[in-house]
Amino acid sequence: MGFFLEALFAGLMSGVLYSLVALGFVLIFKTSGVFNFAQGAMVLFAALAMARFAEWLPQWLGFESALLANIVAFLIAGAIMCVVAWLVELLVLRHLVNQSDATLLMATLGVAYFLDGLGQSGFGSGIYTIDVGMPKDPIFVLESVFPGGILLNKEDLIATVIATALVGLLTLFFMKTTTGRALRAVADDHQAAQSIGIPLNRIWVIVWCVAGGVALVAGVIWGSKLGVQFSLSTVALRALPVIILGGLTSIPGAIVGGLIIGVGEKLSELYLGPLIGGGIEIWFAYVLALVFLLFRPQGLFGEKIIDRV
Amino acid sequence: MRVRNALLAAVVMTAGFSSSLTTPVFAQEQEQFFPLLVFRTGPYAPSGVPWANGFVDYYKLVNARGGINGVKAVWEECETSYATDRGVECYERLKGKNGGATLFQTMSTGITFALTEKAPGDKIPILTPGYGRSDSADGGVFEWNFPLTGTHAASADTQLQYVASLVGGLDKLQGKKITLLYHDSPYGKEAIPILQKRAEMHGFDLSMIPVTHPGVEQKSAWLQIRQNRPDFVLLWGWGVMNSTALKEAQATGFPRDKIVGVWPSGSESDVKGISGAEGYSAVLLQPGSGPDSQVVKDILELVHAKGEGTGPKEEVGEAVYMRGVVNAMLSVEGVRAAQEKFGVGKTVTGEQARWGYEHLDLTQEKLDALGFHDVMREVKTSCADHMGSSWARAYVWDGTRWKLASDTWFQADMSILDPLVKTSADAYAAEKKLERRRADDCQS
Amino acid sequence: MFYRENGQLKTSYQADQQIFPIAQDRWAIIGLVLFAIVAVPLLANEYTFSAILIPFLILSLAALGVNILVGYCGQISMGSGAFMAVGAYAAYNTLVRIDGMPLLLALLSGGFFATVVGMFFGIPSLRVKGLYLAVATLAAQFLSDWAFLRVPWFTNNSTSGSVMVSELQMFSWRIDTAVEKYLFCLGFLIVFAVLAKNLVRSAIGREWMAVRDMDVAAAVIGIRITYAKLSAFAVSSFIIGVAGALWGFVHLGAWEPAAFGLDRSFQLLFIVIIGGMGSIMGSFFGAAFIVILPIVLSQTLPALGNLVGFEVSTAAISHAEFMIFGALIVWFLIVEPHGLAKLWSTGKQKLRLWPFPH
Amino acid sequence: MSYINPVNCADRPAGAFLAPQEAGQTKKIGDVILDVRNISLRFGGVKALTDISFDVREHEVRSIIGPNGAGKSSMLNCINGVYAQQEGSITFRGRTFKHMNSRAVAEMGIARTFQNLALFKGMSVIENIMTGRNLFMKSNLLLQALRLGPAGREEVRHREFVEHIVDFLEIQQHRSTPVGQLPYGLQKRVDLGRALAMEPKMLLLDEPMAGMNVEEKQDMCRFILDINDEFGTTVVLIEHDMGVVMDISDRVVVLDYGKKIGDGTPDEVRNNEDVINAYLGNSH
Repeated sequence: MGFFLEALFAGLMSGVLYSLVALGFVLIFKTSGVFNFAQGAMVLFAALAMARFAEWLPQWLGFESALLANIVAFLIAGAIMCVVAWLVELLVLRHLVNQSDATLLMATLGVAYFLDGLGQSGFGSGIYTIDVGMPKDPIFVLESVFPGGILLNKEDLIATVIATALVGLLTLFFMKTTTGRALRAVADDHQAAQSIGIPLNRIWVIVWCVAGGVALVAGVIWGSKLGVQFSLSTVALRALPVIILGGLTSIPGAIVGGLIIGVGEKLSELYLGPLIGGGIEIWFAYVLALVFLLFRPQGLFGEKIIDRV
Repeated sequence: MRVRNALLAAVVMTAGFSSSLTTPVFAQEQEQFFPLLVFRTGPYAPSGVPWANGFVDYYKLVNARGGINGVKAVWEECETSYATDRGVECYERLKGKNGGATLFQTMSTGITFALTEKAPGDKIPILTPGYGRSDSADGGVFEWNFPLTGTHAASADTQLQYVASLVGGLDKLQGKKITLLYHDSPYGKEAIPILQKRAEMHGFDLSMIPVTHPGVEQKSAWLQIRQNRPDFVLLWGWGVMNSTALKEAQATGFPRDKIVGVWPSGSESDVKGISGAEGYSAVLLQPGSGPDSQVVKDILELVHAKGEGTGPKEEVGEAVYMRGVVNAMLSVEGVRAAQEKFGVGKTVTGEQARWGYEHLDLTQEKLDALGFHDVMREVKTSCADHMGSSWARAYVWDGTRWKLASDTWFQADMSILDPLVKTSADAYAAEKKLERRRADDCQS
Repeated sequence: MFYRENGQLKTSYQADQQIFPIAQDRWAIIGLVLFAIVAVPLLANEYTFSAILIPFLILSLAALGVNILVGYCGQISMGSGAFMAVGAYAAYNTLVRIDGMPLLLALLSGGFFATVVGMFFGIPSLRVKGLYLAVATLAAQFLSDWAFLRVPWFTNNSTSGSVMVSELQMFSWRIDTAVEKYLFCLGFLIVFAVLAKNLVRSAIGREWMAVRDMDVAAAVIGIRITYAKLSAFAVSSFIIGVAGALWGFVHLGAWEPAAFGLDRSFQLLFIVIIGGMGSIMGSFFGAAFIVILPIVLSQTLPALGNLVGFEVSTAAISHAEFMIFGALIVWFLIVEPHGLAKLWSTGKQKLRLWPFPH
Repeated sequence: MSYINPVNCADRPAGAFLAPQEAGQTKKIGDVILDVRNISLRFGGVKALTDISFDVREHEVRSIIGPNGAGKSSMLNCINGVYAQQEGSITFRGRTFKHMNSRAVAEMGIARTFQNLALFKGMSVIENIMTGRNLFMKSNLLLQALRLGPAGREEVRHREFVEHIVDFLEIQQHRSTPVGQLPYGLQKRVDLGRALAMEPKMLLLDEPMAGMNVEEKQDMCRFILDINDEFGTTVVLIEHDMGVVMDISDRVVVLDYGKKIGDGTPDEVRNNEDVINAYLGNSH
């Protein structure tokens, strides 16, 4: 039982991070109809920028404070992600308006490759650390109830809090601000939004910028846990089943889907894995999403698609 | 489809172009070509970059010291990204260049498997010092493979011996729980047979947890470990998998001094800057980390001081860097041995080099003279034994550097290794319909 | 001027329905095939065979399969690598487990098993479309990565998980040298290219394209969507499976699941995008491009670097390759969604009118 | 009601590729061939069709009219099996169905053109029309791949048939043009051609003249009447151009907001109060 709870918590905590990456997907898909395969590459790119600037800034400017370095690096990385967003809109999206979903998907695959190459050539291909002072050691709770207690990870807990706060902030931003309303309008109907004077191109830049910010936060959390390295971009592959499960257009779907996938893959690996050889979590998440898809093709909270002829 | 005409023409032109590009500038000099299959990008780049730099720096050192009896070492890198098909392409690209490849060092177990099928036909030896396929230690079957200084099987055996030394002897392993956490690839799996054999012999409980490429997702693995509470975790990671393992170990509160790695898990890039890595130990088939060795001093003085260093100065002497240096040294010494038979001061062919690798006799004096004192111990190969030796030492990471855990040199127990190697090699020979080499073949 | 179809009047529908209705095209293609069979073996060196031509042929074959599914039937697949893997491992198992199994049959059985698996993973396509399907096919990819690593039976219990094929022999022909391997692959490619071309210009090909272009309308005119989609998955997987078997048997010789990973799936998709979706010839263009570009880059970038006195490292080349591929994908999608094949046919159209462009 | 652009449908040369289905030259209205009973269709909470019933007799031209969003296309979609109605049944030539299956509908001889062009954009004119023949093509995959014997002959035979349609629709010079490059009016013809290739007993035409100029409308009108007259093909027509509808229809159904508000001959419908209100009320 204690082990089950541990697995459950571990699943929930990685689920929150999946949700965060999935959120980036959903934001972009909702407003621009683009299934952004480059989200993972953006996570890597943002994390690389953050890690390297936090390392370089003190050297260049000759100050000591790690805190200052981290803050400035975070801001720089955020700014870089917005530049990336602007370039993606200017060079890619603008020219692919009204193209099929598949074309857009493949275009973002191209963007992903480009960012992977650019990130590595600009920032290096080693393992870099992001040290934002996250505690690394575990805590044990309920030691009186279970032998050895339940392992919880402080870092994961903090990450969960940050991720939850970010999700809350984004929801507020969407619901309460003018920009957020414009974004929602665009999501509902491109043409109608455009006809009442919402500039589509600017909206896209903003939303890609926000998604870049989400990628940055995800990258920092992940990078702090595991180190910043090329493989970080594959994290996006783990978030794909999440949006399939949650529905491409639903923010609650991304959150709930993330938790389901996180818990599902941990439990499957720990309980089913040993029986059939282990290492099953990545495909299990996909198969879970796939089976789900067969019964509900639009996902948990997605909108039903009606063909019109 | 007529475009294929033009295309073929383009291909032919490209090929011609490429060969004209690489025509040696020093045509009058004797040259020995060492192709390098490197991986400086991708998830394994953290291990691959210093490894490759060690290679290149040593070849530069050889030339600075006057070449191989006057023969200049030339080399060319080809990026494999640690992918097998890329490796095969690189092999094909480099094998005929610069007068022909002396040998290939694959730097990857997967590529080794693929090239083992190709190299004999091209008469090019394959060096896999410390890695490669474990059964290729049997020179009777694997005429062209040279897993000098040890294989993964030897790694596993020495690693286990070290663990045994921690608990007070092999007989004390009885009833202990040991978990193998391995990279799910040919490399990681090479450890399994020998550990299973040992588990049977000594009565410890061996459980195995595979980690999927590239190895960034290990939460479940470490929860399993926490649940099983093994006495030791044997870490067979690669690239980013290693640092992730140590971080997850800390996150699940598993004591790092109970984690023992092998050489691919024992480089500085795996542990540097990771708060939880302190106390982690690794058994490294020679070499280990050697910042104080003579060869490192020479490289710094003759290569880096002249501004010709390949990578950053700081990495010179790191464990994986040293591996590159030693690998390069072995490739050069084989050529030197071959020169003694086929003509000193002359370029040797791949076939001649093979003879050199099979008759390698690097005594401690020779090694010391080359600057490898306290970096590695003697290697002596023969027709039957393509490994030469399997010396290994254990190191502990103290937070800033790899420190020798003890002065003990471990060596794989050949009475255990040999039958496994032979069985596997025979199976290979049967599948390939190969004849085991006869004694007279060995004389040549 | 010489590329002119004037005077070539078709007197029967048969004549009009030929693969290459224009005589010059027909002769050119016959010439090219002859050139590939006769002249290339005399001209090319071993490196060209092993590192360029053989991978080119096999990847063309695989891309042909992917193109049928993605380009003709409009079902995005990101799991092509998995079907290659199934082909390779199935062929391997048939070969080693059944005594006296002829090579040709083993390779085809690779295709057969890939077909079975492909159709299985095609089932979601009946329920989900577009993006959802793309993600669903990833499931095939990850499942195959796992299965061939973790189920020892598939690798004949090889301890390392790596399998190898010792010798290739078809009837009494021992396929040993690079030239022979090249001819062997070329044979496969020619046969499959002709068959695929026949399919796409037949009823089934029109059904695939109909499903791709407008599936509701296709259903209304009586096309069975299920049959069309599943047959596209089947045919495509068969070809991809055979290509996978060839990749393992002929090109690599020994392989592990990583040889057919996600990167391979993406690579095949890129070949199809760059070469031209919905074009048999595009598969060849794309494969040639993707095989040659990295080689050209690794040759020319250092030379270019030297010109400006800048040392280009191996890593930089590899990163540049990533960036160039990424940029090219986007460029093609924006500027020429039908890829190199379209550029080629535009060029041909111009040639038709040359030298009188108006 | 608007009577702009009166279209003259009188002049009609014949095409002779379709075998007249029955008696031929003189048009006589037959028995009920299609009977739609109490159809209701909902999307979530939106009612697209409510309790619609009407019938179509053999050889007649039956029009469905109504303002935008009245549910006309949804009605055809139910007949074609694109949508599955929640309630009601459809009877075609004596067989009654709760839901239609697209393939079965096509096999029974119901063909369809689409309101918003639903041509296969990546294919040429000939190929588009050939897809309509797929229903009759029997050779299996392997034969098609080898293109040997029966498969090759089959291909030629159907190609011949398609050429007749091409002649009939007067689009000979566009044969191998990708349909996406054709002007709108010609695309509509190809759409019709594709439906004709199915040798339908009943043709469902969803706004075949929308967006056309007068000449194009005249041509299209002529084609429809030819088909109906010469071969006795039953036609169900959705059209906004009242001139055309009143001119060529035998009977007309009027839908508004998913409900049937009128049914009868053109004259009856023209004088129906509800119909007038619906049209004027919607300021059409």
